[in-house]
Amino acid sequence: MTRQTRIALWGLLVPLAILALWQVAAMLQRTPLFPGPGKVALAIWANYPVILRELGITLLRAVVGFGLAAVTMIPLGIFLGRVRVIGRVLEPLMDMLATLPPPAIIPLVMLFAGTGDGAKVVIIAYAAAVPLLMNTYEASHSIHPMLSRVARSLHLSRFETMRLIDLPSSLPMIATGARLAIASSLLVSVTSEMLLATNGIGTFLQRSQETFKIDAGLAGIAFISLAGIIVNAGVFRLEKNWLFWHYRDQRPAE
Amino acid sequence: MIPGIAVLAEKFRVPICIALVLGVWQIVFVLGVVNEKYFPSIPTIAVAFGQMLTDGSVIAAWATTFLRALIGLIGAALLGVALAIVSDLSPILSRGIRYVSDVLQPIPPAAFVPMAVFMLGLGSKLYAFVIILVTVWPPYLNGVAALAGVGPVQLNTGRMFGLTNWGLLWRVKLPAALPEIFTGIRYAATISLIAVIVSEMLAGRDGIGFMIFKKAFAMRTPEVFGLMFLVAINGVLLNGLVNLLRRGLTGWHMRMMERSE
Amino acid sequence: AEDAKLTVAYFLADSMLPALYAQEKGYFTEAGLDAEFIAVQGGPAVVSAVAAGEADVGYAAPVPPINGRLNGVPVKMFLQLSQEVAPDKTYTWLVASGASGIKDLAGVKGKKIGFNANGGLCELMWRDHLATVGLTMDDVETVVLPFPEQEAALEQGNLDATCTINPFHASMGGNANLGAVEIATGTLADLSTPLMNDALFASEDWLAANGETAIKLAQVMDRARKELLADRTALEGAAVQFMELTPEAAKSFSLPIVNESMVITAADVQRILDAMVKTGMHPGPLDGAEFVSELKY
Amino acid sequence: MTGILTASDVGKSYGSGDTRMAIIDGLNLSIAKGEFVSLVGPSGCGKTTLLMCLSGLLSPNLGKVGFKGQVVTAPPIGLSVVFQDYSRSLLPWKTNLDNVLFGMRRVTGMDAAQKKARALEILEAVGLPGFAGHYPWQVSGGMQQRVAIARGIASQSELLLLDEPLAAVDAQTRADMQDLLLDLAKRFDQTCVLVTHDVEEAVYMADRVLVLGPRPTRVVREIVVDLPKPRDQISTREAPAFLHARHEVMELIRSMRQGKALS
Amino acid sequence: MTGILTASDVGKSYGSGDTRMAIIDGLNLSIAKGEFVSLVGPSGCGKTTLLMCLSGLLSPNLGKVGFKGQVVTAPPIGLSVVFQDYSRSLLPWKTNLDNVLFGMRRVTGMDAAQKKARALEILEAVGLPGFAGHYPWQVSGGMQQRVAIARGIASQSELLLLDEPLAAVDAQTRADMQDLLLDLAKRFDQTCVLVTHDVEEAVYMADRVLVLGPRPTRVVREIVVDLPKPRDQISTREAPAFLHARHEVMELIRSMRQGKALS
Ligand SMILES: Nc1ncnc2c1ncn2[C@@H]1O[C@H](COP(=O)(O)OP(=O)(O)OP(=O)(O)O)[C@@H](O)[C@H]1O
Ligand SMILES: Nc1ncnc2c1ncn2[C@@H]1O[C@H](COP(=O)(O)OP(=O)(O)OP(=O)(O)O)[C@@H](O)[C@H]1O
Ligand SMILES: [Mg+2]
Ligand SMILES: [Mg+2]
Repeated sequence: MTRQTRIALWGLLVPLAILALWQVAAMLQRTPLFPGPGKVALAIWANYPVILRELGITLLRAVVGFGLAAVTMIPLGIFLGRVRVIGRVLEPLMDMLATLPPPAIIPLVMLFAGTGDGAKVVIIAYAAAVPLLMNTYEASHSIHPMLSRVARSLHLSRFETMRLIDLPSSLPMIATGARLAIASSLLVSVTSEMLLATNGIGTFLQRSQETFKIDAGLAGIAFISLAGIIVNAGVFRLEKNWLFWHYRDQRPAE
Repeated sequence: MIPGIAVLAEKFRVPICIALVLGVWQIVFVLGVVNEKYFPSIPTIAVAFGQMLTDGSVIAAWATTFLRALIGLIGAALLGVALAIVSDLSPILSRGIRYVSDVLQPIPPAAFVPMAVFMLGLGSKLYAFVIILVTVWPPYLNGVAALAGVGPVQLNTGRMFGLTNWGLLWRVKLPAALPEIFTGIRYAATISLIAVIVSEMLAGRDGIGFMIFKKAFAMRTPEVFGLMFLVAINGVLLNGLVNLLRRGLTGWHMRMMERSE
Repeated sequence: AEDAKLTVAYFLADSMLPALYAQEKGYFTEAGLDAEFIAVQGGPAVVSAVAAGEADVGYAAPVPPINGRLNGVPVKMFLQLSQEVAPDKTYTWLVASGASGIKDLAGVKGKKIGFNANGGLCELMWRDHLATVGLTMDDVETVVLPFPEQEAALEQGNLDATCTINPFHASMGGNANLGAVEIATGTLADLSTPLMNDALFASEDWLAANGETAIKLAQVMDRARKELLADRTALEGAAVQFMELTPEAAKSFSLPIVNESMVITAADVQRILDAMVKTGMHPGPLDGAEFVSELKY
Repeated sequence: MTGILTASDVGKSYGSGDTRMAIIDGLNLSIAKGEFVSLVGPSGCGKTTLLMCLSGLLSPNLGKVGFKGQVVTAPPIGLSVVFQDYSRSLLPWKTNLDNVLFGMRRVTGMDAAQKKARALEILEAVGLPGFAGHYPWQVSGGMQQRVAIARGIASQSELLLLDEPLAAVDAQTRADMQDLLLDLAKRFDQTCVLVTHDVEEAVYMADRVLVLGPRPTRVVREIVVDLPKPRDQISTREAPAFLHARHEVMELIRSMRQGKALS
Repeated sequence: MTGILTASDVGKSYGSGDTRMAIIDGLNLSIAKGEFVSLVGPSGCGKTTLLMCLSGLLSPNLGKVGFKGQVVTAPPIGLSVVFQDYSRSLLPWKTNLDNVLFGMRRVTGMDAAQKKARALEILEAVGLPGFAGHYPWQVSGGMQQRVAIARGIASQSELLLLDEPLAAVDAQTRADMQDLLLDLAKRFDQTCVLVTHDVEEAVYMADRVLVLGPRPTRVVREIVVDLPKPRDQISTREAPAFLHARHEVMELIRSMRQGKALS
C-alpha cells in the first residue's frame, strides 16, 4: 500500500465518524423528520431511478452555469487585476454584486429570463462568478513585479501578458476559486430548483420536504454530494498535472 | 492629468460604483423592458427607502443583520483557517476534512433546515449553523492552498533557525499565506451576509432578511429593492472592515505589490 | 404564578393578524401567557418546528399538518381561524393571464400552472377544480413559485395560470397589462358549506399536557378577532403594521372569517381528506377524527 | 547626444515625502552602436535602478533616456534585459527550453522548428545540454542564471542590458560565458551594457568602463579600455593596459567604501 | 571520523525511475572545530545540495552526516545556513532588522533590547546603517545578500554554512565582508564552510579548500592553504603560497569545464 492510499483510507475515518455521530443523533430523535444515514441509504435504494433522472437535469444546468462563469470571469479577473486603476475603482462594485443573496435576485432575474432553464443558468453563473472573479482578480493583482518586468521587456502586448504571464501564474489561486465555484454552482443549481421548482433534484428535495419524506430528499442530496466529490477529484487531478510547477517548486525536494 | 484622474477615481470609488449601479438600473427602467410595478425607478425606490428610514425600523434591522454577518464571518474565518492549519499539520486529517468539505459544500442549507431545527431550534443556533456551514469554505480552501504553496527557501529558512513544525506554521507559513487567505476571507464576507439574509428568511423575527420577506409578501416592491441595495452597501461596508484588518496584517504585501509601475 | 411559555411558529397570512395584534396589545400577557411568534417560510417548516418541540403551536394551511401526521409526525389540529364559503367568502383564486388565452378551467390543458408549494392547499385546489373538467395534474405543466413572484411571472408569460391569495389577487385584478381572467375560486369546487382554510395545531403530547394554555390561546384569539371585526381603524392599523400593507391597500382589507367559532370537528377535516383521496394526493382511506383535537374554549 | 542609447540628466528617486530617497541624480551617458560598456559601482548605488530606467521599465523622475534617437517611455523593441533576480525572472511553469523560446517571440524570419533548433543550440552553448526539458526550479542557481542569459541572447536584440549575469557561475564557466557574449556581440553587431561587481570582468569585456558613484549615483569616471578585440582570457588579462584599467577602477571603488568593522 | 562536521559516503539523487539523477555520490569530508573550509566546484555540480544535506534540511539517500558526534536528521542547534537564493530566504513581511532578529531566536543570554542593539550593530557592520527599517524588497540585491549574512552572523552558531554569500556585492564591500567574516569566525571560534565561485576568495578565506568534481559530485582534491591568519587583503594575495593554491584550484576547475562555444 502506498503512502497516498494509506492517507486516503485513514482520512475516511473523519467522514465515517461524522456519519456515526449523525446516526446516533438520529436514533435519539426518533422522528421521520430526522432520518439517520441508514434511513437515507434505504431511501436511496428506493428512489434512485427518479433521483438519477432528476440529477442529470441539475448537473447539466450546473455545468453550463459554471462554464459560462469560467469563460467570462477568469479573463475579466485578469483584466481587472492587470489594469489596476479600473480594478481598484470597481472593487466596491464586486462587493456589492457579490453580496446579493440568490433568493433575493431570483425574482429579479425571473423578470428578464423567465422561470425556465435560462433563468436558472443565469443565477448559477452569477453565483459561480463571484469566487472565480475574486480569486482571479486577487491572484493577478499580486503577481510578483519581476514577472511583469519580464513581460514588458519581452515586449509582450497587454493581451499577451495576460494570456502568457498573468493567467499561468494565477492558475493556482484560480484553481481554488474554481473549487469554490463548482461547489456553489451545484448548490445554487439545487437552490434555484427549490425556489423556481419545475424539475431537478432541488424540486425533488422540495417536494420531499413538503410531504415530510426528508430521507428521500437527503437521498437526492447525497447524489449531489457524490457529484461534488467526483468533480473535485477531477480538479485535484488537473491540479496535479497543471500546477505541479507551483507545488513541486515549493516543496523541499526529498 | 491622467494619473490625476486615476487617483481621484480611486478616492471616490465607492460613490462611483454606487452611481454605476443606480445608473444602469435607471437605464434599464427607462428602456421599459419590464413593467414598472416589478422594476421600479430609482427615485421611487429612494422615496420608499426614505420612508422606511423615517420610521426607524430599517436601522434596527440593519444593525441586527450586519452584526450577525460580522460575527458569522469572524467565526467562519477562524474556523476555516483553523481547519486549514490542521490540514497542513496532518495529511490524514487533511484528507478527511477534504472529504467532508467535498460532501457538504454543494448542499444547500435549506436541505438541512428541517433536521437542523431538531438539533438547533429556530433561534440563533440555527442561524449560526447556516452561516458557518456556507461561510467556512473560502477561508479553508484558500488557506489550504496558500499554506501548501509557501516556498521551500522560506521553509528552509524557518527550519534553519530552529522552528518546530508548529513554529514554522505560525511564523513562516501563516504570514506568507495570509495575503491569499484574505482573498478567501473577502469572499467569505459576502457569503456570510448572504447566509444571514437567507436564514432570516427561513425562520425569522427580525433583520433585513425578514423585512425583505415581509415586504415581498405585501407586494411593496420598491421597498424590497431598497432593502436589496442596502444589502449591497453592507457588502462594501463589511469588506471595508476586512480591508482594515488586511492592511494591518498584510500591509507589507500590498506595498510590495504597489512598487512596480 | 409565572406566565406559561407559548411559542408559535406561523406562516404569514392574513388570518394570523389577530394573534399578532393581541401580542402587541399585551392580551397574551394579560391571560398569563408569555407568547412568542416566529415567522417560518412555508407550512412544512412550521410542522418541523412543532415536531422538533421548537414551537408549541403551529399555524398553517390544513394540508401540511395532515401530511405531517400521515408521515409519522404526531400533530393534531385544534383551532381554525378562517373558512371559505360560496359565493362571496372565498379567499383563494385560480387566475389566468389574458395573454395565455385561457378562458375557463378546461382551457388550462397543456398550460403552465403555478402554485406556491407542493402538497399545500393550492395543489389541492388545482387538483379539485381540474377534476371537475376531467383534467389531472398530468395534463398540465407545473411550476412552484412563491406568491409574491407569481404576478410578474404571469405577465412575463412564464406562467399561464396560477393559484393565488390576497393581496396578490387584488393586485392582479388591478393590473391592466395582465388582463387577468378568474377561472375558479375557493379551495374546493363544492363550497356550499364553510370549509376550513387553516389550522392551529400542536403535538399530541403538548395538547395533552397544556390544555389550559390552548384554551387561553383560543380565548385571547377570540377577543382579538372580535375587536378587530368591530373596529375598522384598528384592523387597518394592524394590517399596515404586521402585514406591511400600504394604507391604501389596507382600506380594502378584511379578515377572512366566516364562522365565529374556531372549533374544528372531525367532519371539517374529513371533507379535506376526502378531496385529497379523490384527487389522488393520497391513496386513502383516511379518518378525520384522527387529526383533530376538539377544543372547547 | 548621439549614440544608440543615451541618458541625459536622469534623476530617479523612490518613495515620497519623508521617506523619499534619491537614487540617481543628474546622470548622463551615451553608448555607441556596437559598443560594449561595463558599469561598476558600490552595492546599492543604483545600478539596477539605472538599467530599469534605460530599458524603459521605470520612468525617471527627471531627464530623458533615448534609444535610437527616440525618447524611451516603455521598453522599446530591439532591447533586452537579463535581470539580476534571475530565479524570479524565469517562468516556473515553462521548461528551460520554453523559457528560451519565450525570449524569441519577437524574432522574425524563423519558423517554429528553426527557433527550437536555435534555442537548443544556445542552451548547449551556455553549458546546459540535456537540461532543456527541466524546469528552472529543477536546476541549480548558476544554471538558472545561464538559462536567463540564454533567453537574453536568443532574443537577438540590438541592445542587451545585463545585470550581474554571471554572479552565480563558477570561474571556468564564467570565462566561457564571457567569451561567448563577446563573440556574439561582435558577430551580430550587438551593443551591450554589463553591470558587474567583478572588476576584472568589467575590464575584460568592455570597450569602456563607467564607474558609478555612491547613491545618489551618477557616472564619476569613464575609463576607456584600450585593448584589441577579440580578447583572450590569458593574454588580455596580462596586458599592461588591462592591469592599468583594472587598477584604476579598483582604486575608485575602494575610495567609495561604505561599511565599517564590527566592534 | 572526528571533526565537528563529518560526511561519510554520502549519496543523494533527485527524481526517481527514468528521471533519477545522481547528484552526490560517495562523498566524504570532515571539518574540524574552528576550521574555515571553502568548497569550490563547477556550476550545477551539487554544492547547494551538499550544504542542504550537511545542514539536515535534506536527508541523503545514502551515508551519514554527523554534527558534533551526532547523526544529523534535522537542522541541529548550533548550525546556520546563509542560502544562495537570498532574495527568497528573507521574509518579506519582516523589516531587515526583524529578519536579523529572526536569526537570533535561539541566542540565549540576551534580552530583547540587547538583541536589538546587537542586530543593529551587525547591520551597520555589513554596511547597512539606516536600512534597518526597510523591507528586504526595498533594498538592492547586494544589500539583501548582506542582510542574509547579517542574519547568519547574528545567530552566533558554532557552524556557519555559507552558500555563495557574496556573489552580489561589489569588490570593495566583498573584501570588507570577507575580513568581517574571518574576524568573527576567529573571535567566536566559529567553524565555517563557504561555497564560492571566486577562487581567490576561496583561497583567501580558507584553511583548506575542497574541490568538488562534476555531477555526481564528491571531493576530488583537498588543498591546504598554508598561510598565516589573520590574513590581509594585500599581502596575503601576493604571497606565493596563495598564488600557488589559487593556481592549483584554477587548473582543476578548468579541467572540469562543461559547455562549448556557440557555432
Ligand atoms: N528539485 C530538483 N529536481 C531535480 N534536479 C534538481 C533539483 N534541484 C537541483 N537539481 C539538480 O541537482 C544538481 C545540483 O544542484 P545544486 O543546486 O546542488 O548545484 P550547485 O553546485 O549548487 O550549483 P550552482 O553553483 O550553480 O549553485 C543540478 O544539476 C540540478 O539539475
Ligand atoms: N522599492 C524600493 N523602495 C525604496 N527604495 C528602494 C527600492 N528599490 C531599491 N531601493 C533603493 O535603491 C537603491 C539602489 O538600488 P539598486 O537595486 O538600483 O542598487 P544596485 O546598484 O543594483 O545594487 P546591487 O549591486 O546591490 O544590486 C538602494 O539603496 C535601495 O535601498
Ligand atoms: Mg542591482
Ligand atoms: Mg548552488
